[in-house]
Amino acid sequence: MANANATDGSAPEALDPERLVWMYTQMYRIREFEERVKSTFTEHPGILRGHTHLADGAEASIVGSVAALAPGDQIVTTYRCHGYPIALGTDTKRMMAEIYGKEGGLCGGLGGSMHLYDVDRGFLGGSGIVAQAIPHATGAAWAAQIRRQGQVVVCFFGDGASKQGAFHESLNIASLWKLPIVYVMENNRYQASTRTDQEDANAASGEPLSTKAKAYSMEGVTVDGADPVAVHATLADALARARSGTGPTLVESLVYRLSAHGNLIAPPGVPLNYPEHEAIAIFGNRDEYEAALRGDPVPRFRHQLVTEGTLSAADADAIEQAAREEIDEAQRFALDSPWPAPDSGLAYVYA
Amino acid sequence: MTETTYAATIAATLAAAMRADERVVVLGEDVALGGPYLATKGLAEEFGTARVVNTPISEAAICGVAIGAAQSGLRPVVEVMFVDFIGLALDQLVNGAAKAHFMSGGQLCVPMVLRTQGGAGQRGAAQHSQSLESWLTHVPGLKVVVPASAREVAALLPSAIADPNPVVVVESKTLYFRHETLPDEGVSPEPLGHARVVRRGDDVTIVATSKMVHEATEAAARLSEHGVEAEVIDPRTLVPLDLPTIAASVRRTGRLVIAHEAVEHGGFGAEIAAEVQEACFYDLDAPIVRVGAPFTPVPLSPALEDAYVPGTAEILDGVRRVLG
Amino acid sequence: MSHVIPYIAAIQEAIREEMERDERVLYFGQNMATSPEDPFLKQFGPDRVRVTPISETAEIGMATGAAVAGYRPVVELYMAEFLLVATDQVVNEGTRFHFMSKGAVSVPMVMVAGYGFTAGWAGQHTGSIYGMFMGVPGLKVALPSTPADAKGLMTTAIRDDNPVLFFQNYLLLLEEGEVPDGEHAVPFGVADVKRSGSDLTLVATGYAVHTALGAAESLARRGVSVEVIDPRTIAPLDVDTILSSVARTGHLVLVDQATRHSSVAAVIAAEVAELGFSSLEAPISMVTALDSSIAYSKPVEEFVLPDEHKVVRAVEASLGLAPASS
Amino acid sequence: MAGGGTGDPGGGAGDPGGGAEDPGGGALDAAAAERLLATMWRIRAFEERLEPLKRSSMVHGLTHLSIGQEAVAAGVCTQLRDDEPVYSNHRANGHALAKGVDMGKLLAELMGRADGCCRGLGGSMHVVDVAHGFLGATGVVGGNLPFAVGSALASRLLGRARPAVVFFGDGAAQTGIFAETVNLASLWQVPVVFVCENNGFAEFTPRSAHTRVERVSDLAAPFCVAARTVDGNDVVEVHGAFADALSQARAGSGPYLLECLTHRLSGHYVGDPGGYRAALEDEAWRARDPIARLVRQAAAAGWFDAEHARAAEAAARDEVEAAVAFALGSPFPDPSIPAELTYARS
Repeated sequence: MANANATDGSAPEALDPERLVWMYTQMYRIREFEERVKSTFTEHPGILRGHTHLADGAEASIVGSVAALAPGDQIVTTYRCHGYPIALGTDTKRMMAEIYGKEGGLCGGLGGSMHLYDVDRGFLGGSGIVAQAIPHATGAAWAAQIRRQGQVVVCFFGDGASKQGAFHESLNIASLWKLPIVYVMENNRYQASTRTDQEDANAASGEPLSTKAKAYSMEGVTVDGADPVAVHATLADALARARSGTGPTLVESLVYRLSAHGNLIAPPGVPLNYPEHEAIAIFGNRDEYEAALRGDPVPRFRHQLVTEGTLSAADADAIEQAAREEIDEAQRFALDSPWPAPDSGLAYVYA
Repeated sequence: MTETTYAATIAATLAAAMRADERVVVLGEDVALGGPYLATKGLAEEFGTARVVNTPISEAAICGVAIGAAQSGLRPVVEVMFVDFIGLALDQLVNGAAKAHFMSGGQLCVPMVLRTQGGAGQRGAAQHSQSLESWLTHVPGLKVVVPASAREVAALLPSAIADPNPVVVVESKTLYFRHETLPDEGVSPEPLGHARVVRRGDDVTIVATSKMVHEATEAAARLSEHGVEAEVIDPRTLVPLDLPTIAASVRRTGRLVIAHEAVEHGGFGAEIAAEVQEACFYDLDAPIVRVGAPFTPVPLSPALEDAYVPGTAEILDGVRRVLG
Repeated sequence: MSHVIPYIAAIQEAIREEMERDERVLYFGQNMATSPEDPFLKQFGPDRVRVTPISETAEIGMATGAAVAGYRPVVELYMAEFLLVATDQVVNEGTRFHFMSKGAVSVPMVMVAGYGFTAGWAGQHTGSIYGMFMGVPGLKVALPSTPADAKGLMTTAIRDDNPVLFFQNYLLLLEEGEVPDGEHAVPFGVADVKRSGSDLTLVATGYAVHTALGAAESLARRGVSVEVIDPRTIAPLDVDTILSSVARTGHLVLVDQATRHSSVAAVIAAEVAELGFSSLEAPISMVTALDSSIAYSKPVEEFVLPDEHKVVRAVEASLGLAPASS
Repeated sequence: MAGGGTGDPGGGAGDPGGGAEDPGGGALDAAAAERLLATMWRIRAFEERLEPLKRSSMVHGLTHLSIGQEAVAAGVCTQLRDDEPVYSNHRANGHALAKGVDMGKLLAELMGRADGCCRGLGGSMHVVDVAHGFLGATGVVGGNLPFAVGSALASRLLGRARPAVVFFGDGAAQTGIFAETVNLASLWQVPVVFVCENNGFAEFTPRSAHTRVERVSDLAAPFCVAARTVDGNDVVEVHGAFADALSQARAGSGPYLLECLTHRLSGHYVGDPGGYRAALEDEAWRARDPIARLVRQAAAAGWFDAEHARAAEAAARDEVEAAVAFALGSPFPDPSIPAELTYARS
């Protein structure tokens, strides 16, 4: 079944305690996974040499969105794609092995960090090229519209992608055809190492980026992407609108990625690492970054649940311990998995 | 002698061009910050962000803006971060830049340089590792330069900037940090369209491009230990292609191996082979052999990628095949 | 049994029959199905047949997405040069998914685009740019020259589980020919010998097949027997049929409407020069467009393009014949 | 050589020469009204003559007519100096004539003759006349939009205050390059006037099949760009609106989008059967013919009388016949020029 961990609901009703705890669990698993990918650069140099983009800081947005999905819904993402399949229930062992380029990976080492797929769980993959998966998601939504089984596609992308033609063309068509799709723009304030206000006319004018929806006669809304409950509510609304045939929504989810855009790019032989966040490394704005750390959505959500009495501190510790053990196991599996046979790709050039 | 790198030479060459000619501007994603390979490092500090312009991720529009600016008097140097992204801007490059001079009956010129980089070797997987220069060589009106070293960058990039036509410079991501020594007095600019004979030899000709020039040189050194003297030629520019230099060599050696990193099928080697078999048919003692990547997307896994990218071993194997 | 219809009707017939056979086949694109009287729209309804805005990136990307989601879209892209607006989607997205997912995802889709040099369409609407797409692993490229092949290749293209670029030639659209009745599928990667001969092999693609056949006919009148081979798909490319012909004739001339540098002709020449070297009695020669943009003005356009006369001259040179007085 | 200036590789490009007389702008007086009338008649007469020339194969290739849309070209281009560049789209004849391209050289180009403004290499979709600041048409919808931004950016960097104008159709507003370009123009605040000729059709498809956004000007605000929609068949209104936009652009303001609602009275290209447009009432639009309308406005305002209007038509038709004679007298170009002109030489 698709999205085994998702709610069945199309209605944006209040989240029950069990569901809130589930959300925290997924957020923590994602954080642990991303930190483990990051530490691989120093602890196992040479294993990761590709382009790796981490989603730490966006966990609340990812999990709040995924929690609002119904069975059968599908998602399409960018190359910063580790978090979604974790929340959808994809095996973290096979994910880590794929990121390590091993035979036991989701795609046998042919895809890597930017190209994960888990079609059975509704994760249709993404693209390594900025914005180019937005039309793919739009096409999948067309397929869902024809199929008439009430499926919705959620398309995740970053703020930078909204300056690509593919964004403009796709949102126009989705609105015109009233496709069952929700566009979630995770605005993390940086396009690689350019600040959004340096590359976006709306941001430069102090407007929210959801303003862009007006150009397509589409609903546009901005939400605090560090608050998983708020994201869930916004997505639930947007999904209901999409499911009812009213049309798509552009959701701007404000997040702050806590790692740099991606790992350092250097020639083979030079050990790679994750540089400091652009706010510090390029703009010298340590205050901004430290404020973001203080607002880290993962501990913030734990604190909220514990304070509200939804989750005991001991249970929270246990969740975290279980996540660490799971990711330990995933990493062991990935390290132990053999390299694929050099000619193993030849069979997959053509279907 | 001065110790430098390929990337640093790009930055230094751009800086010199910008000092010499205020019409030269640089634009692209993150160029004011130096770019991911530091090939534009220091330019914004020296020339300001009016001439070193960071852009949104809008490859098509950036390329189009450069065309308009070139038609109106600037000499833009655009950076497209990976050649894999060139597909986003190909209409602008082909239908906009390459044809303007022709279609306007000679009135318009588009003196722009598009810098990009290709090649595998950094585990970038199928969308960040390709060698797509062959597409560009099919477009009349574009020139295509593939510098194999810091020396070639210093010699050819100024000529690309000075050229009145759109020129695409495809750099190699695995060469950016390669150390090299250049003469203190600098390297003089050299015209586009002239191959360089990297090594002399009479037994077999190896034509290699970009990173493969170094692999071919290594292969030639090993062959020499076995008494086989290979001539290694770097065409340096694919358009215009210096066929006479290649043909003269093949007429002497009777044998040709062509090596590039792109897929063999549909790669630029086919163009060289087609030209040479026509020009040197009666001098060839063996079929021309092309050494390139297999016809698959670039795999991510280090084990697969290492097997995918051709190198010295594959060139040696190609030479064995032409020597019989 | 067969029936005589134009090339474009043969293509439409294949699409219609496949849509009848398989309800997963979708058909959409620019400047089609705008009237409620459109036959496709009437027969298959607006779910499966739609007009789109001028948004090539979105059109091809949506076809990719719909294919991943289980459909088999055919997207009408109008002109080959408009593929350049969306090249990333043509070569770098759907073509990679099967590989990158180790087979978990496949992308059965057909992109239809017109090409070819026609009277005065000038520099941006005439590009025979199919050669740019033959070096893309994961992508197949069909280039039919007759109505029968057009129908058969389109049928195969729709049934194929990979992205296929289907190039239709503007000047051939209204050319009539016999098309077999009933189901007709032409396999990919199988060249067709359009005319048998023993003295020299001509390999021509798409529109140039007719140029080659015309030249072969006029050479036959002089007693020169020329074999004409049409690869029909350039990816996959049937090199074996060409090699076995060259093994008999020892002479090869390639005819291609595209500009010469890095053309399909160059790839075939390189393959044969390597694999058929010992059969060759003369250099392979290429009759292609000159390396130039296509001019608007008629005499300049004609000067640039390959024609029968240029093919005949190349054949004469390869065989060492004296030029016919003309 | 035909068509004015040559490419100037040393100077970077064919840069429109400055120093041309200022055609003036702003409020409409009798002289300006007469110029608008003359321009519209020149376009109308030229394109009406193209139809038979095309059908008799004297003009070949794809030829897109703008009959019925003349007010936009006239209202915009007649206010620009030669050094203020215009980028056009595939429907370029009217823009070219209004911008000052010589009619004989334009027709010679459309006939593929050596005296054409592009020596017969470009044709209808690729007209260029650098000397008059007509920097080019394009055959790819939307492909010309970023050129104008680049041109205006170059002017700023070279210290010349000089706006650029680009024409596009409503179909181009749905292309990705439109969004990329407008964002850049807005972000960098370059003086570009985007002039949309909204004729309700993108190629052959009505606008309703392309977007739910009613007006192209509605697209401006989401990009933080100022915009206005005018009746594109009222040359007085187009002239006034563009005069405002131009004076702001000359003063160095950011981009502006001017949408002109209009209607082409011919098909997408010569030979297009036009059946898809049967449902539309051409008659209603004929009543709003921009030329007839200006004549009525002129009579009311006292700018000129009906006799002057008839004389303008006659003069235009005479000029067209002279252009036909010039073009027919021009030889076809030497077939060797492709090799010469594929690359520029320094």
